[in-house]
Amino acid sequence: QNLKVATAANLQGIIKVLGDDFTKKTGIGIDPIVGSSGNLVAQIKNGAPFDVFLSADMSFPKNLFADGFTLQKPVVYASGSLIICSTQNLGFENWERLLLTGRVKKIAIANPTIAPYGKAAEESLQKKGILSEIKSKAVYGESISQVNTYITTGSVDVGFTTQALIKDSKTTLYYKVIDPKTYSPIEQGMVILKHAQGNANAEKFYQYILSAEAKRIFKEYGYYVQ
Amino acid sequence: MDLSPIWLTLRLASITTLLLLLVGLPLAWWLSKGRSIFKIILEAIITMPLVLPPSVLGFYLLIAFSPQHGVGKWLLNTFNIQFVFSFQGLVLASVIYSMPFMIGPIKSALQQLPQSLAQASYTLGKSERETFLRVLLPNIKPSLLTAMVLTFAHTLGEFGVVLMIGGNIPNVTRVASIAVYDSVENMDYSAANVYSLILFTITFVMVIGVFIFNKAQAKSPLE
Amino acid sequence: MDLSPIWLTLRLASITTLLLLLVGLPLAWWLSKGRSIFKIILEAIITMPLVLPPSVLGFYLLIAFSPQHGVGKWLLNTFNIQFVFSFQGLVLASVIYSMPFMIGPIKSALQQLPQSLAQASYTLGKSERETFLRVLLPNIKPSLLTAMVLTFAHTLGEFGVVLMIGGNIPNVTRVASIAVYDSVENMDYSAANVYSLILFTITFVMVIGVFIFNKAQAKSPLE
Amino acid sequence: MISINIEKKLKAYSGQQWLKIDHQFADSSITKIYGPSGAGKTTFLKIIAGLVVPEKGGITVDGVTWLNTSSKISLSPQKRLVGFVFQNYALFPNMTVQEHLEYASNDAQWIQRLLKIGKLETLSDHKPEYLSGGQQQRLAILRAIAIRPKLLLMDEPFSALDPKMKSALIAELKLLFAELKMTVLIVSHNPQELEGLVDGELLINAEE
Amino acid sequence: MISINIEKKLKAYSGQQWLKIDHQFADSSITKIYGPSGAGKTTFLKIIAGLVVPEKGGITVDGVTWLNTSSKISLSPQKRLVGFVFQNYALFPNMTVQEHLEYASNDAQWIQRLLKIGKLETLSDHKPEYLSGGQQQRLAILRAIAIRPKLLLMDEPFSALDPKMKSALIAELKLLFAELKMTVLIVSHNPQELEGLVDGELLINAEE
Ligand SMILES: Nc1ncnc2c1ncn2[C@@H]1O[C@H](COP(=O)(O)OP(=O)(O)OP(=O)(O)O)[C@@H](O)[C@H]1O
Ligand SMILES: Nc1ncnc2c1ncn2[C@@H]1O[C@H](COP(=O)(O)OP(=O)(O)OP(=O)(O)O)[C@@H](O)[C@H]1O
Ligand code: MOO
Ligand SMILES: [Mg+2]
Ligand SMILES: [Mg+2]
Repeated sequence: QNLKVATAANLQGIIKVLGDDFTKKTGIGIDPIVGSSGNLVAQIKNGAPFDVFLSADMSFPKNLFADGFTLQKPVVYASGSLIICSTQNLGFENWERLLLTGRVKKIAIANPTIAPYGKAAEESLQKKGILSEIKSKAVYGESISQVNTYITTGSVDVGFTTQALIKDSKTTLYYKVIDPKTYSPIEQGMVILKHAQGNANAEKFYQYILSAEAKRIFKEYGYYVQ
Repeated sequence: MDLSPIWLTLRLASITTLLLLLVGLPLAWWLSKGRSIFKIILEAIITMPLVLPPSVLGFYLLIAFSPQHGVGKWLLNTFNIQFVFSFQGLVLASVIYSMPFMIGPIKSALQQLPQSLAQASYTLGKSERETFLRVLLPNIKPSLLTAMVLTFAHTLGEFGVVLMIGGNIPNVTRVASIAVYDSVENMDYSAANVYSLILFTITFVMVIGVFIFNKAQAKSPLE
Repeated sequence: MDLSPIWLTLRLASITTLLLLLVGLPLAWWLSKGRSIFKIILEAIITMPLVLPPSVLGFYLLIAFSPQHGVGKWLLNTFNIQFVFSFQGLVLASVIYSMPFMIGPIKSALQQLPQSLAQASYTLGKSERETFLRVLLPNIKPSLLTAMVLTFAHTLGEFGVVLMIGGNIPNVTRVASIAVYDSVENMDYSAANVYSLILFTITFVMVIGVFIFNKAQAKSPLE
Repeated sequence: MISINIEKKLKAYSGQQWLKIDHQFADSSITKIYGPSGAGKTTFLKIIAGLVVPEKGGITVDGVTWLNTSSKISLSPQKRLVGFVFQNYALFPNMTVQEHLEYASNDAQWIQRLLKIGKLETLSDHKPEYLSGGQQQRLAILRAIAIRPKLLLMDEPFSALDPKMKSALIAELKLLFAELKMTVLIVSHNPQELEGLVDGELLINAEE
Repeated sequence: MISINIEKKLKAYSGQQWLKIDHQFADSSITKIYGPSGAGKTTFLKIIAGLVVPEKGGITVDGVTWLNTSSKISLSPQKRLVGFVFQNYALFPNMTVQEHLEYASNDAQWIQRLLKIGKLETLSDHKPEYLSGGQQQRLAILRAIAIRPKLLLMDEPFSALDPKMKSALIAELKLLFAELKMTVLIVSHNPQELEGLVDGELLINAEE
């Protein structure tokens, strides 16, 4: 029986690499169930048979822990890295000025009320003092994956997303990493769920995600790890 | 490429259409006869799932059938049936969700038939049921086929509800629409295209088949 | 609570239903007359949007109308129209998406009318158009109403397509189904409930209204 | 014997009319029913068949109560099982001539005989749409007789037939009625066409 | 003058039949058309009205070619604008008596006069469903005449009328036909009913 891993959408690409590496090392298969963190939480609370949950933030795992759906407290396994990104070479050296010019008509941001990357992007824009000015150009994606879709299809001129996109994308993208000091860290948390009670494999996977090998892969995809 | 989502989807759509034929035909017929205020309200309720965003409907179903409490718990303990994250759950959701597509066209077509058809059949000693099956239904065949095609296709394309109560479990609830969605999210556009193309082709063939069958039966003018 | 998504949704559904009446009626009528292989294929194509998962349809629309290339670029440069992230884009998508709901029931009801009705009208010197509007359509009123209710309600509940090409912009593309989804994601289940309830009530009232109107017009038996 | 005593309000003309009938039909009798257009002849037949319920009255057939409005008895059309030839035929668009008769009867020989009486043998796999007016009318007659009813109600059954066809058919029917001991009520506008067939008459004239 | 020369295959009986007509109708003449059931009378009228197209032949009306199969001319029913009384009435279920006539004509006085001729004044806001057989048939006749056609085709137009109603109506129609100088073709099975009205006859008999 494969492990069922509820996976936040921003990990869509990397989870396959992690999974393959884990299976190679342990012989244990995993089935990633990819969805937005909020959706996955709703399902977990209503009986979804998932073993491990990799969230896009800490508040969802904390909420699950508080309600008794987990076997232990959540831990941070990686922190997201925010980038500004486009299919056009617009020159991002001075991106805050660029966003105000007429060359940028639409800006994709993940919905800040539900997606941590969106919250980070708005925080950063706020710090730069241009949030209210660019509001009329903003287009909101339900999850970071949707923002990625908007960027890669060229539906928007620029978008704020995770650095993992650069590694996943097959098209050429131009981007700049946003200074992590301008937003609070996007800490992503993990928990083992009640469903995995007595399942040693879940524990093994949990340990693997915190291992040095996994950290190397996370880093490769642009995540920050301690 | 993994074709199991396609099979799963086809199985779901066929079972749903079949169940809805069994449930929907008598119901549409009953609704078409006379109109008490009770029938009107029932009909409005049947139409409801259509107007709820699928994800919301899915959300309510998720809560209603959650094995943690209420109905869901009772069903699990008593019959060992679980409707969330299971294939039978998808069938139930699809039946609820697609019901108006089966009922609507059939009901209005029945209302448009002249009353003398049924009357003539009654004087021949035929029961209401036999009259319905052998006289009324055959005379609204185009609407019946429309209803079936709409139901089947709508179930094929169902997405929001499944996303909510399905849990995207391979071979159990990972239907084609979810597989496509995943591929798009994953920026694996070629897989998305292949899935879409298969769905497209199946429906295309089905729809064309129905129309040609229908044509063979259609009335031809005198000439 | 922010009620603008509700208004936006009602506006979208009304405009879509109206446009589909204008486009769908002539089309359904044309399809109901005779059946060339060309018509059959066209009909199959109209049915297609139904079977594609809405998010996938949305994705294809996104690519087709992306202002960076092709059709989308041309539209933007020539007419300054942008279909992604705009209200008119939602209208276009809804029209495509709900087309089969308008066409299907009307077309099959027309096919079930006896040919002599149209013939009698022609001998009175009435054009095909006038015959359609004043003789054929009024005699399939229940199916027409069914088609309109299905279309309106389906647009109200539309979600996946809007999710893709809407961009969730308040007052422009943030319709009710998206607002509900956000609330659920946010675990703000009470807001989700309120939105759902409002949608529910509106459709319930609408559907009941239509049925009562219909009842007033329904045939009564001799007694 | 069939006893009928009914009152039915007709919504018809601007004012209101009453259809009032009090009549007995002897067993195996053949009665012609006539009267002005709109007087209620069709309505009368439908009341007997159980397709329309009158405001007041009763129907008794061979001692069995089919209808009694004061004790709220009303047998269903299926139980009354009268043969009914509808004025507008009410044929089933989905069935061929043969299928119409098979729907009404399982007896293949009987069906063959009926087809011959109606001169429809060569048209047996045509649907109503492809039949001429007279052919449709004959099918309507055959279908009603196919169930071998004890009571046969015919609403203008010969109006679309040419004289030769009509007299041949009536001659055949006369034999059949006698053979099956049917009681028959025929609505007709034509003063001559039923000569020699009927043994009684009933005039229907609505009252203000 | 109306010249007709047509050949139409009838799929009818197991074998194949041909409807062959070669006939002239004088202006303002009234012709009775008769023949066995299924011979093609209805088909013939539909060919003249442009509702059915024959395999071969032509129709010329007052020098205008309505149909010529060899040069592929066929005027639409709308252009031919003949009055047509359908054998099965073909009334519009959605329209009241009054609305039927308003659909065909804008002349309110004319409509009033027609309603009186058909004795339907008191039923003017009834839909066909609530009309008796004879009332429906009269409406079908009035609707066809309402467009004041130069050519009127009537398919069994009096079959559902009682004798009194029928002779009164025919007397009125006779005056009307003369007044409007209509050419009229009437299909009828009843040998007597048209006596004194028609001035010519045409027998239709299909050929093998
Ligand atoms: N469904 C109905 N509802 C109400 N009134 C009706 C209905 N059908 C007929 N009527 C009216 O009732 C009266 C009697 O109708 P009925 O059909 O019984 O007449 P009838 O004697 O058969 O006439 P006809 O010889 O013309 O067929 C008519 O005046 C008609 O307008
Ligand atoms: N739509 C049709 N398609 C093919 N054949 C038809 C169609 N309608 C009628 N027929 C056949 O054509 C023949 C002529 O029909 P038509 O209706 O013209 O006869 P008719 O002379 O009017 O007969 P009646 O006096 O019984 O009305 C009939 O034998 C009939 O079976
Ligand atoms: O669950 Mo996400 O990674 O916020 O879209
Ligand atoms: Mg009658
Ligand atoms: Mg005829």
